Amino acid sequence: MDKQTKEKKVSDRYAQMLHQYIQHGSEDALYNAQQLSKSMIDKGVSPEEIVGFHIESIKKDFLNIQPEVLQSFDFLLEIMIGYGIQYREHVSLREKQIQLQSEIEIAAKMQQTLLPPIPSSIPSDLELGICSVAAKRMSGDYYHVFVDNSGYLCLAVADIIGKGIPAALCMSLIKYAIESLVDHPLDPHTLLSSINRVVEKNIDINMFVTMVYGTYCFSDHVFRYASAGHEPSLYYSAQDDQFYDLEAKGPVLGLTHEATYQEQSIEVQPNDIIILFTDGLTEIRVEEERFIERDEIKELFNEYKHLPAQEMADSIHKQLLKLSDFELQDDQTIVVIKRSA
Amino acid sequence: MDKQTKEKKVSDRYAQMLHQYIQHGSEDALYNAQQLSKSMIDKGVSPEEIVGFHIESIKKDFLNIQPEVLQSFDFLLEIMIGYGIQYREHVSLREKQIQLQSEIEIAAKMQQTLLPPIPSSIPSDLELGICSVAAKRMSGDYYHVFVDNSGYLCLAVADIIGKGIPAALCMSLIKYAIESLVDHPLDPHTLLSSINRVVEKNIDINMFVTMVYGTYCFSDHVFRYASAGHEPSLYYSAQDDQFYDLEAKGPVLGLTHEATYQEQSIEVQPNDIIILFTDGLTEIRVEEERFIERDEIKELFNEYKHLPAQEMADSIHKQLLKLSDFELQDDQTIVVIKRSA
Amino acid sequence: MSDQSSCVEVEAELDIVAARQSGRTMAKEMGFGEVDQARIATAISELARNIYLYAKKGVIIISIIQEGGRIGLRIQASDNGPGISDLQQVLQDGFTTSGGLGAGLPGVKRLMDTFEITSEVGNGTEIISIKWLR
Amino acid sequence: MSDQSSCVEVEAELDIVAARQSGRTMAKEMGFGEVDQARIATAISELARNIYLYAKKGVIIISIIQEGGRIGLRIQASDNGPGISDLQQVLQDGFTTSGGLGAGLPGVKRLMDTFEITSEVGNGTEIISIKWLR
Ligand SMILES: [Mn+2]
Ligand SMILES: [Mn+2]
Ligand SMILES: [Mn+2]
Ligand SMILES: [Mn+2]
Repeated sequence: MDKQTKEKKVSDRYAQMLHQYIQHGSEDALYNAQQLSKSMIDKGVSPEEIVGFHIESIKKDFLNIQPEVLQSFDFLLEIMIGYGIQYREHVSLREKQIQLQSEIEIAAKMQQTLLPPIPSSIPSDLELGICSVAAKRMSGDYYHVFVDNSGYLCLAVADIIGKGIPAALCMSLIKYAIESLVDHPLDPHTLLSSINRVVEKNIDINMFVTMVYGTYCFSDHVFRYASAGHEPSLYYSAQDDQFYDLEAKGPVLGLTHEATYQEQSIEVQPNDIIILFTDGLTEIRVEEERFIERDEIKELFNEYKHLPAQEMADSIHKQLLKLSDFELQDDQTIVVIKRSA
Repeated sequence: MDKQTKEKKVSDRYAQMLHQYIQHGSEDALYNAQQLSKSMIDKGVSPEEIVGFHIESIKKDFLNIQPEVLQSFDFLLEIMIGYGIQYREHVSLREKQIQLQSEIEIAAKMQQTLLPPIPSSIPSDLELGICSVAAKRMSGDYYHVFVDNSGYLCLAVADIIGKGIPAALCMSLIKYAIESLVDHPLDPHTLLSSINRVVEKNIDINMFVTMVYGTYCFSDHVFRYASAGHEPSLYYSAQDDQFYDLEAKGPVLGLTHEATYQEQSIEVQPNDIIILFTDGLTEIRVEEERFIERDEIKELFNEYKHLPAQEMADSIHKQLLKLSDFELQDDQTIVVIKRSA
Repeated sequence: MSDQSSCVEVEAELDIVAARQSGRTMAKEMGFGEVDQARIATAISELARNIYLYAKKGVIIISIIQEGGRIGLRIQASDNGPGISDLQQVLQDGFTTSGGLGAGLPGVKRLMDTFEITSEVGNGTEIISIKWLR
Repeated sequence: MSDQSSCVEVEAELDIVAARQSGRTMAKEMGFGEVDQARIATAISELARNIYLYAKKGVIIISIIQEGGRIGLRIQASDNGPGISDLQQVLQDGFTTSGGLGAGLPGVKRLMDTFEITSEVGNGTEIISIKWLR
């Protein structure tokens, strides 16, 4: 069927249904009109064509119509031409949008493959759990874990300030920067200084990255860490039955060419827990308006601390997701390290 | 002014202009209607509201209108409700699109900073020219040039098969892969094997990369190169006054875990030229339907070979852009190396 | 005003028309303009059609509410049907105009002033949507 | 048909109206339907308005063409104005409905069947656009 015949068919249907409505004036004719409207939109009929159909139908149905009333339709038609342009723009914009979204879908999958697996060579007295979920399709959170040659578990958690596609590009930089640096393992504070130089050199001035980097020694159970403006990690001491903030001073990555980072350490005892995370965990609105507080996060951690590390990370995320009405405002990453009894 | 008053004002304007049109029936009233249409679209008035304005105006202007004609408008209105939904969807989709485009804009700028500058330590008997232009905002072409410690000019030109955001993410991987490998300079074929492993490990199975990698020795003027399924480079011999394809066998990157690459070399004489490029140069439609042929590309290179390297690269690109009606189908990258007399 | 609320059981396509009709009448009596009347009828239609197509059976309650000096028409659509598993997806802007569970809901959101949905898989769906009289 | 082509010099807003009118008349005589008449008038209007606003002076030539058994209405808009430096941007889908050089051109593209533009900065612009009679 060619375009002209198709159009004729649609306009005939319009005329017929309008005629029925005028004869009976009943609601079910308007219900049919609604269904017709949907099918015309599906077919890509634009609004000025609808007005055209209306004029044709009226001319046929009312041979004695006042000429001025008929004339008034030309005005309506003229106004509707602009809406027709908008409508056709919408159809093409929607196609573009679908194309872009499929690109973003692919890119998001690629991002997932950038995240490392949990290393298999962790001693049995240590447990590692990781949960990282993007708020939208593309994530600006990154984590890196690996066991180096000297028997250290190395962990990085980073958050790119900024979202979407630029953040994703930036995240891949962070990944390769870390990977190229960790060939020869470094102290946490030295590593952050090096990464800072890479970020400063390669990343747009308007984009910043916070990162916490830590090493856990399998033999003496000392956890050493440094932070580049990152959300303080938490340390649970089983002996004190209490959570402590792991603070370490240092500027966010990319701010200045040369930056120095404070390095701290703690001795981890049996049943102690270390939790690294991003500020997505605190970007939760509770009770309509208020943001969740760090103390409440601690309480939440406390509630789940008896679980295995991976379950603990997952449960905390799930609970926070529920609290935020299933709509994350920011990417969430939680890394849990548990030393067993 | 509240929403209601605003709407009243718009509907009054509609009524007034319609009234004028009915009285004089002249074209300039319709011209005014077109301007009104634009301003209403700017204001976000949706098409079913227009029909509403029309009904109101008609009721006022024609007190003796046939009731059936008046009734027919309810049908038109009902049909138009669906278009109103579409219209409002368009307004919000446009906002989303603007947001996404600004993200892409930022990401494209970040991409530009990933490209290295032309090295300053090239001997005076050698000239280097580079031109790399994306077809859309994000590029899937990449080049890398640097001078290593042993006095070699190292060049890579890569093309990601695939476009848009995923290609851009992939390009940043290629960059960091090359950068981490070139710390200890490698033979072209060894470098491609290493890069292949990185790509195979990190990149989605549906994404492939072609690359040509070459080293130019400043002392003996030997150019060694290997290719991973990349468009063959061209070598212009001044003595023969002829262009030769630089072929080298090897699979595209990311296809298999272990891949071996053939390595070739040529001795570059004074006035000789080497040109590395991507297939974007041949993705040009000429004379409506036909793709440009490689021989035609050679002719084009021949035409501009007397120019300094950078001008030669730029001129070739400009000429191809013109041939493709100023709409590139693919990213274009041209790297020109000229040995002077 | 004759009625303060009306309740239509939706089981057949005819009931959709009845729900539309009753919503339109109420909207008219309340003083809504013709465009808003048509919007309200369309919104009710979409909600009732969703019940008819996917839950088979349900109820549409249309009532007048007053709140903070404003008066509004309130539509409540309830069913014990299959429920919607991915609310986020269903409420996402219509890339489709027809077909599929909850296809018309983004449109209803755009036609009315407020829109709230609760749905549990296997336990049905309840939607409450209001249009304020300005 | 009275005329095979008509030429309107555009210098004032009144000339825009004259160009519209002459296009509409010709379209009607050729047998275009009312909707297409309005589309053609709007397209001519946009082209003439662009001349009036940015080139100050120019000409619109409307003619009937025949090609491969088809008949069409051809609009040619020419001026010696400032020209358009970034054609790609101007022809991009109108995130704006008004304002700026060439703002209406994407709309003209959508209203007509073919659209060709040549423009040189400092040397003016020529646009040729055709609507085929189906
Ligand atoms: Mn972030
Ligand atoms: Mn964050
Ligand atoms: Mn490519
Ligand atoms: Mn290519």
